[in-house]
Amino acid sequence: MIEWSYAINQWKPSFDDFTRRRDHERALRVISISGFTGVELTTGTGRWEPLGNPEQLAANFGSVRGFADFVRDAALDRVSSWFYDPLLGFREDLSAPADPADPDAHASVRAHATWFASALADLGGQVLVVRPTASAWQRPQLDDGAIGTIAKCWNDVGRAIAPLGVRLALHFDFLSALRPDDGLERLIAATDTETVGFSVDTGEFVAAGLDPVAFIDRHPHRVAHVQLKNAAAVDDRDEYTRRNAEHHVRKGGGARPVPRWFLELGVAPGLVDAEAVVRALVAHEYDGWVTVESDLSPHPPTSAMLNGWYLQHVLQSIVEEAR
Amino acid sequence: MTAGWSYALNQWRQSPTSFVRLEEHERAFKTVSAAGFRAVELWAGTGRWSNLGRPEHLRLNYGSAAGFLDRLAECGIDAVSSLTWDPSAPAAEEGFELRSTSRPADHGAILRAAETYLELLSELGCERIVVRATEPAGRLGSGFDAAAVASVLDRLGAAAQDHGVRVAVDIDCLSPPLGRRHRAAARAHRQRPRRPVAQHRGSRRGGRRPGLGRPRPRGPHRARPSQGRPLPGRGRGLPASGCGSRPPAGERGP
Amino acid sequence: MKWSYMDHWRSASPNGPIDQWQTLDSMDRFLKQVAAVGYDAIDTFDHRYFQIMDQYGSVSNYQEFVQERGLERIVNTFHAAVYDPRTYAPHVPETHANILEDFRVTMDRWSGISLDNIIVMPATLYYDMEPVTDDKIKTTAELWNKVGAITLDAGVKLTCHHEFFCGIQSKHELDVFYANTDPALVNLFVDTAQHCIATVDPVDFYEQYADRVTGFHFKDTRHQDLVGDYRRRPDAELMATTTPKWFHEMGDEGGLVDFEAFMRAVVRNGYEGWLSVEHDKANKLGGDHAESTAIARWYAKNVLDRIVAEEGSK
Amino acid sequence: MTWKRWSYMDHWITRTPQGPRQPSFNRKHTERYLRQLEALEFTGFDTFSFALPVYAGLYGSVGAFERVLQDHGFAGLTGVFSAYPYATDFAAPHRRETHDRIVADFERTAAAVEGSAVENVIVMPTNTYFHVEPVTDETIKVTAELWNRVGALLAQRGLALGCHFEFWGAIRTEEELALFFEHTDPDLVGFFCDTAQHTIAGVDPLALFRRYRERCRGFHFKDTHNVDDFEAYRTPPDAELMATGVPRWFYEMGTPGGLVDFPALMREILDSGFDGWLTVEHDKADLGGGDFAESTAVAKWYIDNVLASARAGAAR
Repeated sequence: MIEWSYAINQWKPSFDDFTRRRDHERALRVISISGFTGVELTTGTGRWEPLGNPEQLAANFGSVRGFADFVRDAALDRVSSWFYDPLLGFREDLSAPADPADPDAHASVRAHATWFASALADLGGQVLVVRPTASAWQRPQLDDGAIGTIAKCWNDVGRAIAPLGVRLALHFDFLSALRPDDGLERLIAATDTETVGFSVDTGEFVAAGLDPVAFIDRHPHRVAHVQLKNAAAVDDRDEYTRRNAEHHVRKGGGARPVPRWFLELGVAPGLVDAEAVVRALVAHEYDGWVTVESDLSPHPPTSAMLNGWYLQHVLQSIVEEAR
Repeated sequence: MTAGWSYALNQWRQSPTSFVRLEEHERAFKTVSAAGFRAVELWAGTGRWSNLGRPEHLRLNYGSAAGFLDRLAECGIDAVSSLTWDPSAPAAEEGFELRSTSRPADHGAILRAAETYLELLSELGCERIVVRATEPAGRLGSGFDAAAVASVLDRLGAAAQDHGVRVAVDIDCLSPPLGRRHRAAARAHRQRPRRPVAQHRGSRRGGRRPGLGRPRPRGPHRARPSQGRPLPGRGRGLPASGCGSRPPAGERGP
Repeated sequence: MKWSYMDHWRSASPNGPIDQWQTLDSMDRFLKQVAAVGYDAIDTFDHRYFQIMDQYGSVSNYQEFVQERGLERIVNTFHAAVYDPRTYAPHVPETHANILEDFRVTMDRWSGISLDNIIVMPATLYYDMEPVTDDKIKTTAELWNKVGAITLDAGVKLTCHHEFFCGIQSKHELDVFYANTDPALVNLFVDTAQHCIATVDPVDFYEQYADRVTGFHFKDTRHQDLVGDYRRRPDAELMATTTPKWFHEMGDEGGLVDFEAFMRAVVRNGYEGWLSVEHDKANKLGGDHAESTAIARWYAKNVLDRIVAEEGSK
Repeated sequence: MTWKRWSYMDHWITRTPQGPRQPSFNRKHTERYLRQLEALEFTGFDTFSFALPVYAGLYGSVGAFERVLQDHGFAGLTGVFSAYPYATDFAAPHRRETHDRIVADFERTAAAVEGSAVENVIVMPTNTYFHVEPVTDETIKVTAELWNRVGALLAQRGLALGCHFEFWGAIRTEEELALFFEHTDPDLVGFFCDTAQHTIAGVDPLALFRRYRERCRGFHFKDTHNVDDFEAYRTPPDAELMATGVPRWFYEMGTPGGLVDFPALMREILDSGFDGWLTVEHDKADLGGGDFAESTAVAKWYIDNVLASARAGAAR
């Protein structure tokens, strides 16, 4: 059965935005009224990221469960998932950025993943979505040894968090070091099929020139999570290799520049065929969360409502026909 | 005859309920002044929230035309350079009449409507009323009558002169093709050699362009044209530019 | 009297609000707007060093980019460090070595251009320093004396800017701090809004320490902290009970700071250096950095310049 | 029983490269706007009489625009709003010499919505207070005379006239309302209850609905945080946007500090057998950094999660 959640990250364009309780309450209500039943959190650190990690949730809502109540008060069922980026160091425990391609970082990755996963379990969430490794401009070549190191890290994490009732989903993005030389396929082969799943982010796949539907058909049993996002352009000039690509390409738009890489579902000139993605999920009897996302939105409420429209009036019928 | 640079206020009017409170006017006047402009251009409108666009609303909000000039002066603005007016735009205060400069039967109503603005302009010491020659081509259809338009503009010119105001005819990008001479002038404009306009294309290495970076003379007001040079000549009215101040120019960038 | 602008900025983009460091184009538009309304220079944050190296190649290249837009230079940098009692806290001696090294590296990074001041918040967040004792303030003073020596070697004055939510903000705490710092090494940077919020009168406070003042942030506020927001966990600046927006530009209605009196004091005390305008988080509650920057500059030119002339002729 | 017939009063600002705009300047932005309302499950759409030619211009005719509304799940165009805020020589309800012109305006409006799903023609019955002052029994009776005529012409076309009383209009107190309704034909001139406007004017909307239940045609559900106890209503040039010290009067339902008791009103409506549209209105929601999309979503959230539990006949 598919459940629909919405990613909260679009509400925070700058470090000093979206910090007050009233901002969070209104965002959760907009998500709820637009037809979603869950919310996906993302990684953040420091006092201006009250939803960024378990310690900040406790500091702002009394406890992690206090935040779970806050979510239910907004007429949402629960937190569906949490996106954990190990490459972000944490001020809470003064930990440094940890790249799974570096064996010395595995202990830190495992500890933080468990920290997030146990909080997620308290929130009723089921999927820890993680960034598998650094970006391509930071790690241009991933030989089989490096792929093996990354796989080992996530195999350990997968086993560590399974008892908490939380599935692991590795999230590929169009700037990832897994993009060249079929890195993603090689990582799938190197990881444990039982405990390591993958998150299909349709916008990131299309921007990277990959086909999300083909991926779902090829690896139906490894799809643990879906981020449904529309894309407006393809990085067909390999700008992802540029230094500081997060800043210059994802935010700055690269050389052209691309004004917005990601759009609301069903909005021109979108390139993601969301209906085909949902049909593929239904065909493979996917049982889990689909998190709709609209990163770097110029107007978060409108993005959530337009995505809500598309869910209610296009995607829902595809899911129901299959029942 | 005063000459110099003024700034059109219409860009602040983004929706019918915006730019109504007097403190919003004040902030716009101060921003324009701080940016180096010493005069503003008004635009005609209708309704209580177009309180700079109707003579009676402007007087109600600022007590009088003189009161408005005092307010501008307090904000560092010396003059109202001009007011743009579209005779074909319906106004509640005039019963929403639909008028056309191409229809002689409407010319009486157009002159009566102009009189309310000309009185205001003379009170404001403003010497230019920018009159839109015709309604948009889409509405005008095949009804353009050059002779009729010319006739009413001449009569407006005469009426304006009585108030110490000059008429400047405004052609904009929605105007119908007005005649052979105009089309020829437009073609000539397009073919003239283009002087590169100083716009930023990536950071400029190497020596610093003269005039930038060293302290500039601190006159009472520093004009800083960052692009192109100010046109020479004093007192000469400028030829009607291609695209008038309406519709507001799109923001540069993607 | 010359004015610099402390470079807080947001502008609208298809990706929502962005700052000026997003692209060369957004920096170009930012600098032109600041120059257009009559500021003579900018101040910036020294942690921008990494973006400067990435996008402009060197600090001096970036300053040249600034100068090409009609601004004279970068006058001051603000050293916005991430304070933490475990690693970087002026009242915790064990962290002093780490802080001193941080300043050595910073002064080296910025050696490519000449700066007047390096501005610091002289204490951690209040709740990280609580209870604030005279001893802790003395330890803090010792640290900044050492840092002042390091920056002075690099030809840059160390100057302290007291946020209302930092550990040294009440009048008593300020007096103890300045009594225990060496006037040759540690200076004062008066932020009109921050002191007003902390219920310390900016004019009186400035008059008391005028000879140690090397700069100002002219900004206004409409609220004072009367409910202890300054020690609110986890944050006082954005999540306060009193208001979602502490800071406003000078020259707007409802402000509590008496800028005319403040300006007279600046002239009376013969201050010669730069004056700075800052609009921290101006975009809250529908506000706008660009407009606030123009309005503040308008006020400086059309009100404060007149005060300077009057006071100067007395 | 949860109420299903919610309509939305057409106020919206959309973001464009040319700044914040009303969406009706092109189809793409208009349909993004309608999609957002449809996602919130609004099924009625009220607009302004002056907007009818704009939508007709965009889609070819008012009927064509109604079909676009129906494609988006709306019953159709369900209401039209008209007003003459400032008195002019052409339109001043308290001056008999302008009545013919006003009646002619409404004949045009009625014709424009011929065949559509419009049930209510909603009007502001007077000009702004300071253009009518002094307000006397006579000015109210002359005004009543006008709306009896307009009500009659609308009734012949199957349309209901609803009078909607702004706090800055010239009929605002309980006595003035009573006199107006006393001199208007209940079958021809209905009461349209704006929850915020009456609250600002110091009148309880719930009490008004109880008194004029039989002739109540509809509601504007919106909230306020202020009562006008400093005569903003009669202060030129305009009380709605330019009142001293109150830059924003209107808020969506459910905000902290809201003065209107919506659950109590909802119970009263469910008890009364009222079967018209309940209309959500967000007038000037963009003030102070506000946002139409967010306010509308948050208001509909309040309807589905708070008002829905207000049961008919539940304990008061």
